[in-house]
Amino acid sequence: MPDATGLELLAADLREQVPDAVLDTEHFRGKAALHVAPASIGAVLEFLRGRGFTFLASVHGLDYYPEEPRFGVQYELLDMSALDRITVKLRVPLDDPHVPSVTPDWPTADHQEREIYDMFGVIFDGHPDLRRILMPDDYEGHPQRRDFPVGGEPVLFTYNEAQGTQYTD
Amino acid sequence: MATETRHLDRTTTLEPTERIEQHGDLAPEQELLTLNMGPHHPATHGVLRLLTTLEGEVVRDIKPIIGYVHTGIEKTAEDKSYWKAIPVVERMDYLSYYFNAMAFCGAVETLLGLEVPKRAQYLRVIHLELNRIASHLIFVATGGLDLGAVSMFWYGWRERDMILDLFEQTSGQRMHTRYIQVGGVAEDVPRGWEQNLRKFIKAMPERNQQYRALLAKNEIALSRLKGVCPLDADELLKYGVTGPLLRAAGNPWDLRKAMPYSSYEDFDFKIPVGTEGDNWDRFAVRLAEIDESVKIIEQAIDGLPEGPHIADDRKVVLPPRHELATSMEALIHHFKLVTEGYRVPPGEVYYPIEGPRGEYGCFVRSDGSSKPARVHMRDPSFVNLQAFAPMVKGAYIADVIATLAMLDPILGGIDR
Amino acid sequence: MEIVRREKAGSPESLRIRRQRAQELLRGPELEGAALEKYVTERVMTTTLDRALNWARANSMFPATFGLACCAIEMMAIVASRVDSARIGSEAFRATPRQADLMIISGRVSIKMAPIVRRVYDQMLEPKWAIAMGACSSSMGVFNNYAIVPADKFMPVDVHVPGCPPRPEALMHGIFKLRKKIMEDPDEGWRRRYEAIGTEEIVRRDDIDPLTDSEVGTGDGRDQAVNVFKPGDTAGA
Amino acid sequence: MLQSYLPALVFVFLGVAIGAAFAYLGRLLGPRRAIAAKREPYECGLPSDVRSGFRFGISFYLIAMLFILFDIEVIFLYPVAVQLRAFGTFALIEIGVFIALLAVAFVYVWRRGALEWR
Repeated sequence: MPDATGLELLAADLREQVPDAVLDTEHFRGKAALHVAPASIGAVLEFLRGRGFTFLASVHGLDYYPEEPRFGVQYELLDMSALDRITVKLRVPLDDPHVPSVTPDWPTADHQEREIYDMFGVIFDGHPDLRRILMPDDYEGHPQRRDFPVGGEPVLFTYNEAQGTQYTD
Repeated sequence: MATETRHLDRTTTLEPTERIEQHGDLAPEQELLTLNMGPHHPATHGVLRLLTTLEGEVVRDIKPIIGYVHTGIEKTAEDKSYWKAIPVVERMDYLSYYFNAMAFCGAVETLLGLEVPKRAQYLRVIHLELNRIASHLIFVATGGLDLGAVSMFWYGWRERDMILDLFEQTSGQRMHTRYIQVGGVAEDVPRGWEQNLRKFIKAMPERNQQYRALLAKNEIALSRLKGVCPLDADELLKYGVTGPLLRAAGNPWDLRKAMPYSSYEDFDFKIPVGTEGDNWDRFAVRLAEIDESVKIIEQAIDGLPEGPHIADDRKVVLPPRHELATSMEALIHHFKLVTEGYRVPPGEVYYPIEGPRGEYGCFVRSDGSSKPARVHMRDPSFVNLQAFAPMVKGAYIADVIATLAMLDPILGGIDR
Repeated sequence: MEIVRREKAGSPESLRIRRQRAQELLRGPELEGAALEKYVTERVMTTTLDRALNWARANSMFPATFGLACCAIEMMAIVASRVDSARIGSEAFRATPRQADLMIISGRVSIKMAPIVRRVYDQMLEPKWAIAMGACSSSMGVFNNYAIVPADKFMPVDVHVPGCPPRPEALMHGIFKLRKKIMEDPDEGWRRRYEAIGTEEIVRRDDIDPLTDSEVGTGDGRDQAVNVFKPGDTAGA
Repeated sequence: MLQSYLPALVFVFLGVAIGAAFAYLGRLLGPRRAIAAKREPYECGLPSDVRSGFRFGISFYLIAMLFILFDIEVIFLYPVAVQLRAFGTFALIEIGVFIALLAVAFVYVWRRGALEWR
């Protein structure tokens, strides 16, 4: 993993390569992470590809519900020759959940970005085919948001058997 | 036959007249048929729907449509405390349940900064490799079935039952055993287990030889697999493919060697690598991996160190039963762990391990409470499926079935 | 709150008792009129043709491969050598519903898959049966959330096989139970086997709400089999 | 003369009778439940939008016709081959011409590439 100093050097190069992209660096449990402004994600990934991180392992989204800006998208990058991993994180608010899509130059992000759109509602501009991937196409709501109820039926014991099986919400 | 493929945005069959202006020369003699190799299909290894556009027998365009077994596992895991989330996470990729549990527990242990004792790491490695062999056996069985070698099905399940007996002996259940806990393994191995395991280690390589004898010289299997739907290594890397598919194309990337975890560095084993990256290499690489896994298990069982089978940090690990009768403090820990579960310091960790289909990376974010704030499993089948379309464009329908069998997607992992 | 034990309306007698009674009639005096009519309905219902048909259907059920998730792996295991479903004639797993008459729903049915399961069930041959294999298809099992639909909600299920995933032997036990049911000699539940029908403890129908003792009507007219202890009396299960 | 054909006739009759019996019994005894979904085509569980007017590619028909053509040729050879001694050398020459003619057709078809699957 790029250790703390290596991360700082990398972030410094990145700052003068792509101005006002890097918001913060983080070194947690031996793993390096870069917090990046959403608009410049394409440029940052290209820069890191130049530095050897040629493999995009995973793109996953998450919901920091009580905190603002609410949605997070993270890109796990892997350098197969130097055996190095780095994470690029970005945060997007609820009212303007737009993130430029990296699918054109990283084809592996295609389905993963569609899944983030399906589950969280983050819109990836420039994605060739942004449709729902897991939920049925006519499903309203984004299930993995933290304020979306888990759903399911209440377990019927004898005392609430008469209540029937209405859904929780 | 290398007519370039026209990307059809409309998925319904086009009226003959419409098609004429849209495709010009193709018009008179061949009409494109859009067909669902849908969710309920014997050869899609689960409920994968392939929307294929066919020109006669040749596949012009294929669109995998998934989500038919989406279970909302990641949402359910957020609703359960950490030690309760393991059974839910284990049911994602239902052929490699030990790997799901290992990835999740590895991530939580990294968050906790918990050190797993050596014996537990060895036991984990043995069970992971047994599970890899069981998963590859099902690949060989259903792959052979798809190619028409129906007897492979029975051989594959005969060996798999031997492995599942071993799982049952250590953890009491055949599948989804919840044997890997945060901090180590649930129980130490019972007495007769080692003899059974050695019997299995002796039997497996020569059974593997039988598979090679059955299929490697089989004219039909060879003609269906050799040189069919190849994809070279850097094209696969663009699509994020890892695991046997990538190794079959010549790139020896294996996390067990590259970034060893859970004491894999103590064992010496080789990484089988293919050359062309066609269906035959994908098949042969997995058969060779079974032999390598048997070697790892043998070294692990020989060098099994003494010591605790689980960490002894009472804040995270349940105290042993006999201690409850004597010490009050153990009772308090037990009660607290069972009711509320342990709290994990806030943070985000991505913990990748090498599974039978590629890199299983479990991303866990904790907000300090006793329930994970976010659990995401980077499932290899989900990412490898994206490389399926470029593989089969321009191939016959029969090759689509063979390639899908060699891709070995597990829909539980894809749809999560 | 006094407990009323009373006969549950119209509890069906067990099949064996009806057959026993039919044989008793024969031993009586010459049969004619109503007695003959009663005897004919008793015996004719289980004539040799019906029994032969049911025997043939029960012993040659072709399951439709409906492998959804983890239970599918254990369902495939019943075809393998250890637990061999060929012993009872149902090892030929047909891929199309046109040739299958038993649907084993093995796995979790998601909301996107439910209409497809229902459609394949509709397109199956008559007479058809359905086994909901595993906890997920019987009752949403481990994943009680937004994405899963229990099989009962959208199709008639004959046998529920518990387990997650059930062992292959458990699924075979489910298939044996279904065969007995097809041969119209179903295993009765414990209440019927020990003729204990009607001993459910029923507080008067639905005019008293057990929780608050206030007048409330559940409206659906179902008998409320109510736990004798009010919540709070004991520590609960 | 009819005597020698009797076994063949009985064989055909039995085949037809048993086939018809099973089909009829199946229709007679089996329960029928006409549901709308049962009549629709089965396409892996999804409503199928393949229109009935779909035209298959030309190569299918081509291969079918060529097969029929050369299959009938073989059928003509059987009786001649069985009784060649009785017919004498004349039949041999005649069959030779017959085969040569069809061989020319075969070479033409082969040259035109109708046999390759396009």
